[in-house]
Amino acid sequence: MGEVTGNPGEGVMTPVRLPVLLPPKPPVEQEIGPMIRLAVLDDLLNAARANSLWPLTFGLACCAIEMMAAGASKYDLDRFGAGVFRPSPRQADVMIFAGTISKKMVPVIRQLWDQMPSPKWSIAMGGCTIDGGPFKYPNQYAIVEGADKIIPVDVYIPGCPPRPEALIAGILQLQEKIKKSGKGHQA
Amino acid sequence: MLPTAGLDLSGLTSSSVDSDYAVDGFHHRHTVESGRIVEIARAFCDGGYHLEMMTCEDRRADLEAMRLVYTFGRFDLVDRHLVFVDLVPEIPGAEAPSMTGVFPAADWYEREVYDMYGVRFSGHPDLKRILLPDDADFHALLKDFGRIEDAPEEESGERDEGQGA
Amino acid sequence: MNSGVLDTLQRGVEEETYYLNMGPQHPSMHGVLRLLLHMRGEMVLECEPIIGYAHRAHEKMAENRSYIQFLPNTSRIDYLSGMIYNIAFCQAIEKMAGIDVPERAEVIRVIVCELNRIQSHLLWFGTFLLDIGGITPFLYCFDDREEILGILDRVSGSRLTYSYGRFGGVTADIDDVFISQTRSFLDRLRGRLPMYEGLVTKNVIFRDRCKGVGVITVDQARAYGVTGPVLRASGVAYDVRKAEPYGVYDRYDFEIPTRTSGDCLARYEVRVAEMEQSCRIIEQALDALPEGAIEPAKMVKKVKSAAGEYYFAVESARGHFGMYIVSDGTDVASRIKLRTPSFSVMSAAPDVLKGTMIADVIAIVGSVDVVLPEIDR
Amino acid sequence: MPRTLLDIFPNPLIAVGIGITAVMTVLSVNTLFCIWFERKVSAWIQLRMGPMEVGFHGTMQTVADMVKLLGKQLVTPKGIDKPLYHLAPIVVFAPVVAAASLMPFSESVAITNTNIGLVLVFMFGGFASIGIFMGGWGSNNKYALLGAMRSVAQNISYEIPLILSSLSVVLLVGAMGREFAVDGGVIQANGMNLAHITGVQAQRGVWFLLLQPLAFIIFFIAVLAETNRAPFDIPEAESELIAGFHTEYSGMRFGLFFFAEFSNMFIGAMVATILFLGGWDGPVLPGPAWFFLKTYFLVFCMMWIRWTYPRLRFDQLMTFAWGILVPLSILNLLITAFLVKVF
Repeated sequence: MGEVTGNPGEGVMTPVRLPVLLPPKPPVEQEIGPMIRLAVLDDLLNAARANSLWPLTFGLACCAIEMMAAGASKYDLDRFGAGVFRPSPRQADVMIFAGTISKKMVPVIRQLWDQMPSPKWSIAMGGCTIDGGPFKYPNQYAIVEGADKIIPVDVYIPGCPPRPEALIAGILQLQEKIKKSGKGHQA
Repeated sequence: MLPTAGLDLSGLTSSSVDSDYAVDGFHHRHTVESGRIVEIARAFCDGGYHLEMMTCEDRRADLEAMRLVYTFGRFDLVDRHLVFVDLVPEIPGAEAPSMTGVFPAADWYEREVYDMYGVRFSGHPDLKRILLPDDADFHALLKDFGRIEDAPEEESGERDEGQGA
Repeated sequence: MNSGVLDTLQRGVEEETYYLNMGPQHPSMHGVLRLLLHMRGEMVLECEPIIGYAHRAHEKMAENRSYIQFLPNTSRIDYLSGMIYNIAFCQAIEKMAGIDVPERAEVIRVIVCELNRIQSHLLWFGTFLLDIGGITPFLYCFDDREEILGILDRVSGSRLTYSYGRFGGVTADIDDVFISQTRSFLDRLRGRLPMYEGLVTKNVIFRDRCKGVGVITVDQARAYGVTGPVLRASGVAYDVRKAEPYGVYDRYDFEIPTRTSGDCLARYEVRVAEMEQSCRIIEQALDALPEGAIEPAKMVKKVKSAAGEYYFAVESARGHFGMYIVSDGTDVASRIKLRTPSFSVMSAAPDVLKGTMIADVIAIVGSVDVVLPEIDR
Repeated sequence: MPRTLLDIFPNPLIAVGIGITAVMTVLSVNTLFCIWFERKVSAWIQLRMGPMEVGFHGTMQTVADMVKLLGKQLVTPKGIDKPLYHLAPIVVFAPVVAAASLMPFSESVAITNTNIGLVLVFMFGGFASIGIFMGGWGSNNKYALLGAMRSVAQNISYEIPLILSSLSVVLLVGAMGREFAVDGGVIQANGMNLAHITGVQAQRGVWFLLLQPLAFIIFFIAVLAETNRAPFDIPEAESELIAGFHTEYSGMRFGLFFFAEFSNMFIGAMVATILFLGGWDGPVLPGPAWFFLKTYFLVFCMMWIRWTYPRLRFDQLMTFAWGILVPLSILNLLITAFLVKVF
């Protein structure tokens, strides 16, 4: 087996753009007086959820290849507990939109999203799922310009396609978001 | 002229010319009447050719026709025939006989042409949309559909606000 | 040996049939392919592929954008051989508009295209094994593949969707580091191929799953216009690189690997042999790398061509990829038709999948190596 | 011979309580460990690192997974067969606990010790396929149904070589170990008694692996198939049937299936250890340590196989069982019987 001289990625200035973290949704004000919060249990549950994000095996286009690369040896999503790709939506926690969403695909995606049990999250990976990306042009008839037009999205990862590092950064951002969820009440 | 072993197109085409392969990639160009599509397909099939590609052009603006384009090629030697079939445009699309009986490959190509241009192929076993959703009410590649000039003004700034935070 | 069991399954006393919908979200449907299977027990009676879930209107965009604006689209049609598609579009435009390409650029194009082909075959190797249940080879292949992506990333700035070609050349020159990385990658791959041989090719279960499964005959291939490794596995030595040499492919000495059985195993063997042939081409190209410019002196900003129809074909990792371009003399194409190899292969699916078992369906779809956005465009 | 909890505690309720608690604890900890271990083993085989971030080298990863599964919504799909759908995880899971309580893991103390231990283990093992079938049938999902059908066909087919190959061990026990001294008295060695099987091997100083290598191989393959492990994982073949029989199960119901799968694997390895590897027999280290070492070695082998081989096709799997394993195990049994009679 030959050794590779020189690091293949060396000298490339491809910055990994950090995903945009949306602020947690404002809590619904409830008029039920003082509430005893099981803070420790909540934190434990949140930590467990954050560290065990099973993505749905669901590739749409180019980004799916980078999603696979993120799960493979060099990047290894499994390190963060997010490497268990479940093919059945019933067992998945996070839906990663990896690729262009065509209009024909919309009902399928809605159904898959509805089949996933709560609590569930979604990551919009790549330009197409943010606003149509390279396929956005006036009078585009085939694609949906943005995953958030179909279902709520938690983390956006720009790129075409985003590098695996960016996907990992996106998952870490989602973990942060999950760990902070529910904290709104305490303020 | 390159060898066209076993290919006999005599009497089937309206016009046949040799083409310069080095310039445009075709060896022969033919124009065929729409009624002869199946016969010419049979001739190419018997001659050992396969249907390399099939598509359509919306030439209503300059030729006043929907032009079907077939290319036939061979695996064993380089000999590419370009066949034009000009159809009388109707609204929508046009009407043409199907080639599926000779080349099964035409099945999906014809469905695609129907999907994108609205050309109906008589004799096709299952002519329905292939790429667009079944309930689509347009034929996407017609020149008068989806022109950039007709696009509504884009809603501006709405998304940028959301991401500014 | 299994015919007895198969017969029993087939005969079955008054068994009921049912429809099974596979995809668009299914782990082995390579993206968003959907197969509607009419089944009896485990047997497939009829199969109807339903496509279009990845339709992205490439051809409409081509009519709305100038040639150079369409260039970034090309590598997204088939994202696994994006480099080949990207360069092919450049070559088609060059042929159409009569643009000369410096020799060094031509050779660089061959090198990056062949690297891209190896990358695509490696990914296919992994996912095919994944489809028939072997998970580990998938990760080994991705490990090798990362090396190529690193090399191409360094020269083109992208891992997957390259815009490396320009009308008349390429965007960036290659340097000594690129050459040494490529050479060491070739050594590494040659060292790894025997390992795959032992892990996969000689594996009894693998051979049992592939041998005699999903046979595509030469007649079927011709009827459906099937090309690429699938056709070569059926015994026809048709490769656009040899039949209609484009670029500088006529300079290099390589073989077209063929098999005659046309089954999954033959397709597997053909692709593995092709990786070795691509290595040979890259080595020859690296050995005889000419010096000089990589772009024409004057950058082509506006494509000028005579009105008319043009056709240009290349051999992508999946087969004959043709572009039919209708020019009206302006900078925007009147029509670009993309003749993609996976479309033809997939249109043969109903014929091939009939009468197989559900596990074979997965193996066959995996072995023909389709890329869905390429089918749907 | 090991004493049972019933011998130690005069009140049977206390004995049963302790027994169930112990088994559940061991099985839970074992499942958590095995899943982590499997992910690590697969990662090592695949040039990866596996879980790293949750706890030291990801040791808390499976705990996080389980807690998360506990906190997930339990989706009940439309159109299911309610009793079957809800009962299935329990039916899959309960026999595992029962089977685990039969294992004689030490020469001194065991939870139970019956003279029909081997029969009971196979019986409880057979329950699993009923549970899987209930789950697949009740889910109102074609993939689940296909998985269930495959599972039943596979389990029934592979139970035959499984039992036939272990019968040759039973014959040997009857032939080799005439009697044991227990609490001053003397009892006849019983080939169906798991403790006696181990005892004979320890007494004679020879593991049945050496006397019955063919039976061991057949038994091990059949165990792989019985526990739905690759290359026989066709009931839940991920690339074909989404997730097979548990496609429609979410949250902890799915967790129970997972739990049962790994426990089944563990029990299969334990039975193989008892039958062929001498159970607790071994120098220096205490008996239970040897017992679990051997068991985990077999578990590791199962994982190794899973991450190396592709999956068989359904008809090949059946042909392999009926065409190769069954005749071989019958032949092996006949030869053993002949030799036992002669010598």
